[in-house]
Amino acid sequence: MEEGCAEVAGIDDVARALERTSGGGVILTSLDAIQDWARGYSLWMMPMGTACCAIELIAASFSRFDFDRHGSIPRPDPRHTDVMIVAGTICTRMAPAVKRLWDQMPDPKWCIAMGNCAVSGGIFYYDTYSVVRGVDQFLPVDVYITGCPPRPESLQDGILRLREKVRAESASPSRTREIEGVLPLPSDAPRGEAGESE
Amino acid sequence: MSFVWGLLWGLATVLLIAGGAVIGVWWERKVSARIQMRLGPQQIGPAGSLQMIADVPKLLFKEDVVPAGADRRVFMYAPLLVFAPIAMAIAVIPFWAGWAPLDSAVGVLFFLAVPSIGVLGILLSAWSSHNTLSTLGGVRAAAQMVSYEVPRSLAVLSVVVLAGSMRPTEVMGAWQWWWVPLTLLGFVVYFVASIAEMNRGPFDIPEAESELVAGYFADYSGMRWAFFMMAEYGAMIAASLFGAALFLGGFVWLPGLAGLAVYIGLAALGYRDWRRSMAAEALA
Amino acid sequence: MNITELREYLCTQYPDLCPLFSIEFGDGVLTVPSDRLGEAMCSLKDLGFDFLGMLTAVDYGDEFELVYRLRAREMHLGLFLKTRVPREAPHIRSVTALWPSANWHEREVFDLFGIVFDGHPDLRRILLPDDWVGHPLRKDYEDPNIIRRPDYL
Amino acid sequence: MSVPSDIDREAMVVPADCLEAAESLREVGAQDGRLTPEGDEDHLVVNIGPSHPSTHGVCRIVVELDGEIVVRAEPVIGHLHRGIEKMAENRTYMQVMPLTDRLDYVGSMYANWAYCRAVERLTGIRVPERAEYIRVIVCELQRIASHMMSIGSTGADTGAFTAFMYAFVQREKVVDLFEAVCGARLTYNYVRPGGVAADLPEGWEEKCRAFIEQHPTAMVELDRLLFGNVIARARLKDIGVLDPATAVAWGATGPVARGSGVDWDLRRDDAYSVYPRFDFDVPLGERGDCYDRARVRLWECVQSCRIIGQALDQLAECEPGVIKADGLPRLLAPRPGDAYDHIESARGSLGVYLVSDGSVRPYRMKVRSPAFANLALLPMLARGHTLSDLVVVLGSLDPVFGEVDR
Repeated sequence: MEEGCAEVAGIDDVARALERTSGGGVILTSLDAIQDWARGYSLWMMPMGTACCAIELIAASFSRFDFDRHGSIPRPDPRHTDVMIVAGTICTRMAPAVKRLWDQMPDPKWCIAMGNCAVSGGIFYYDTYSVVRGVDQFLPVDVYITGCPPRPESLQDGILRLREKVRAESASPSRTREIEGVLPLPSDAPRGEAGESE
Repeated sequence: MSFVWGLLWGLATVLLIAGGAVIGVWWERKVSARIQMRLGPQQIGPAGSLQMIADVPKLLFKEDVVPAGADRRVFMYAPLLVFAPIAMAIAVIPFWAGWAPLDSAVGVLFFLAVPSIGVLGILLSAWSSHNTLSTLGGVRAAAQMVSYEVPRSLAVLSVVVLAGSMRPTEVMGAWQWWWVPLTLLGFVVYFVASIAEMNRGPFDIPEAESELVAGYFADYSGMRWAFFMMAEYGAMIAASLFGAALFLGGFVWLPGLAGLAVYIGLAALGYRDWRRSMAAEALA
Repeated sequence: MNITELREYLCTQYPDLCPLFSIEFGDGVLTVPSDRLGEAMCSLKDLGFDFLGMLTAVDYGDEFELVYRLRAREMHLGLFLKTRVPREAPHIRSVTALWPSANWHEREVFDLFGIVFDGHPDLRRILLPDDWVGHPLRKDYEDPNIIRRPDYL
Repeated sequence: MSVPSDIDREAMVVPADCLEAAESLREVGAQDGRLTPEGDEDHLVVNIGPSHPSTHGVCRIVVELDGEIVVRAEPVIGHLHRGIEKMAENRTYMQVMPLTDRLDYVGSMYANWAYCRAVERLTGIRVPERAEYIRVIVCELQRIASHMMSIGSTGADTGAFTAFMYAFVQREKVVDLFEAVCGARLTYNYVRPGGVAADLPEGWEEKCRAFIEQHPTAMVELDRLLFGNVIARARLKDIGVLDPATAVAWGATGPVARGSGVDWDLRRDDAYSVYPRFDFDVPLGERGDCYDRARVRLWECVQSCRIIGQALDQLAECEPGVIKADGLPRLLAPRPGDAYDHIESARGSLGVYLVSDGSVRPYRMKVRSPAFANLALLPMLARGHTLSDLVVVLGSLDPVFGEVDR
C-alpha cells in the first residue's frame, strides 16, 4: 500500500499547511466534521455471519428491527462496505478468509465483533482445538457487542456507538480529535497523559 | 460560442443525473422498504430524503482501491466509459416544442446508438478487475444489453415511421393523439427493453447478489463505484424522458419536463401517502 | 417381518455372535468381528436394511468400536452393528459400495479418529484442513491450542 | 435396490447402480478442495464462499465451470467445525445442554430435545405427560420457524427477496412466543432431561392459538407470493432432481427425501413421545426438484399448526404444574452403556448417540446430523446445471453449518 500512504501523507502536509495559516484550522475541523458526520450516517455493513449470530444479524436487518433506518445497508461485496460485522464463531480454518475480506475493504473501515464467540471465543473457549478465541487476535476491533446471540437492539446500539467513535477520525490520519464519549481501553495510558497524544 | 454552450449543457446534464440519482436512490430505498414492511432511511432530512447527502461525501472520502492484478489504467477509466454515453444521449432529448440541446436530423438514431458504447465500458470494467466472478457478470451484462437493443430500436422505429422523420423535435411536434393506440405495443416493448438495458428489476441477473457477488462492478469502491450507480440512474432518466417525448408527446410544449414532473409528482404522492400511513399506524 | 422374526433370523445366521435384543426400544444389537463385517453387511442389505442412518466410532483405549445404525424402512426395524478395530493399524472394509450415505460418514470417522476404510472411493479429511496433524476425537489427542476447562465440581 | 442373490458374497461384488454412485464420487474427488480439472483445460475453476451471501453460512464450493455449466461441484466444509463432540467429553450431562443449542442454531428446540431423549433413554427417566405435550408444541413451533428461514432463503436465492421478509414475519412471531416461554430469541436451552425448564406462562396458550389461527392463511399468501411468481417457479422447477432410490441410498431424510416422494417421517413411522395421539398427514413431492422440496417445507408448516392445535387441546387435560420428572439427581451419572435416539427435526432425522462409562460426563457423544447427510447430495444434484442453479440447489438442501460441521 505504499502509494496509498503517499496520498495520505499528502493530506497530512495540507493539514499542517492549513493549521499554519490563520483560518486554516477552522477549515480543517469543519472538513473533519462533515466527513465524520457523513461516514457516521451511512455505515454500509459487510455481514460476516458464520453461526447463530448471523441469524440475529439477518433478523436485525429485516422488517422488525430495520437497519436501513440508520442508513446502513448490508452489502455482500467487501469493496462497497465500511464496517465489517463479524457475527459468529471464527474457526482457525475460517480466519484467513475473514482476514482476506478485511484487507479487501477500502480504507476508512471499522470492525464490530458481534457475539461472545467473536469477542472472546465465548462458549467455545474451553476444550476446543479449532476456534480462534476472539476476532481481535487478527482484526482491529472497534466495537464489541456481547450476548449469545446479542439481541438485534444491542446490535443497533453497537452501530450507534460506532457513530460516536467515528467522530474521532480526521482527514489526516496523524491527527485524531479527542471526544469525551470514548472509554479508555485498558491498554491506554492513564487519563492524565492523554493530552500529548494529540 | 457552441463550445461554451456545450460545456454549460454538459454541466446541466450531470446535475440532472445527480438530482435524478438522489431522488432515485431515496425513492428506491423507501419504496422497497415500504414493500418489505420496513421503514427505510429516516434520520436525515424529512422522511430520510436527504440520505444521499450522507452517502455521497462518504463515497468521496473512501479509499480508491485498485486491485493488484488489475490492468490499472483501463480499470480506472472504464466507469467513465460507462457514464459518458448516457450523459451524451440526454443531449438529444427534446425538452420543449421544437428545441433540443442537440437538434440533429438523426437524433433518434443517436439516442439509440450512443448508449451501446456503455456495453464496451462494462466489458472493460469486468475484464480489467481481474476477478472471475465479475468477468462472468460482465459477459452476462454485455450479452443482455446487446440482445435487448434490437427490440428497443424497432419499438422506437414505429414512432419514427409514423412521424416520417428522425429528428426528435419534429417527431414530438407531429405527435397526434390517435397515434397512442397504434404505438401502444411499441411503448411496452420499449419500456421492457430499456429496463433490460439498465440491468434493473427482473433483468438484474448480471449483478444478482445470489451468485455473482456484485456483477461487473464488484471490485470498484468509493466514487468509482458511484459512477456506475450514476450511469444506471442516468440511463433510467434518459430512457423515461425519451420515451415520454416520443411515445406520449405529452403537452406539446413541455413533454420532457412533463415526464420529469410526473416523476416528481409520483415521488410527492408517494411521500404524502407514506406520511398518512405512518400517522395511521401511530393512531392504530 | 417384525422384530421376533429378525431375532430368529440373526440367531440362526450368527449363533456364535449372540445378538442382543431390547424389545422395549425395538432395536437389535449385533456385535461382529471385523473380518466378518462385509458378509454380515451384505446379508443385512439383502434382508431389506436399505438405510444406513449413522456410522460412528468410539475410542475404548486399546481398540476402537465402530457403530453402524441400519434401518429397514418398510419393516420399521432398527439394528445396531458393532465391530472392534485394533488401535495400532485401524483398518476396516468400507460399506460405501452398499450404502453411498456412508461416504461422508466414513470420511468424518477417518478425519476425527484415523480409522482407514479400505475401498473407500475418496478417503480424505472432511472437517479439518488437510494439513492437520493428529485425530482430535481420540482420547490421547493433545493439542497446545486446547485449554482444559477447570473442574468446578 | 436389493443385492442380486447370485453374487459371490465373499468378494462382495458391487451391484451396478452402486458402482455408478461410487464412480461418480471418485470423479468428484479433489485434493484439498483444489479441483484438478483433468479433461479439457478451458474449464474455469471458481471458488464460491466460504463467505458468500447465498451459501447459507460458511461453505466453500469449488466449482469447475464449462462456460456457465457446472461440470463438478465439491463442497468444502469444516469452516465452522468447533469440535462440539470433543467438548462434550469434558462436560457433565447438564453442561452439554447449551452446546446442543449451537448445533442446529436455526432450530435449537429440537436439537435440545434430541439430546434429552438420548439422555432419558440412557438413564431411564420417565417424563411427565404435560412436559411431553409442551415439548411437542414448542418443537413444532420451532419447525415452522426453521422452515420459514429455509423458504425465505429459497426466495432470496431466486431473486424474490421480499418473500424472505414476509417469511421472517412469521418467524418473528414464533420467536416472540419462545421469548415468553424461556426468555431467549435463538438459543433456548428450554427442553431439559426429564422435562422442560419452566411451565408455560399464563396467557401463552391463547397467544399460541392466535398464531396457529393466522399461520395457514399466511402460508397460502407466501405460497402465492413466492411459488406463484413465474420467475421464481421457473428457477425452481426441474432443478436438482433427486429420485427416491438415490435419496434413500444417500441417507437423505426430512423434506429433502420427502420432496422426492420418500414417504418417511419419524413422527409417524417411528412414533416417539406423544405423537401417536395426533393425526396429521405428511406432504410429499413428486418430481424431487427444488420446487417440490420447498413446497413440502411450506405445507409441513400447515401440518405443524394442526399438531399444535391438537396438542394444545390435549394439554388442557393433563394435570397442571408437573413439568419435570421428580427425583432427578443434580448430577446425572447414568449406568455404563450406550443409547441412541432420534427425532424428526426440520432437516431430517436428528439423532444423538451417547456412550456412558458411569461417570458424570458422557464418554462419547455423536450427533447424527441430517444436514450433513443431505449436503452430500450436492455434487450429484448440481452437475449439469448453471452456476446460479447451483446456489438454488444448495439452498433447497437447507444446510445449517453449525450442525454440518459440529
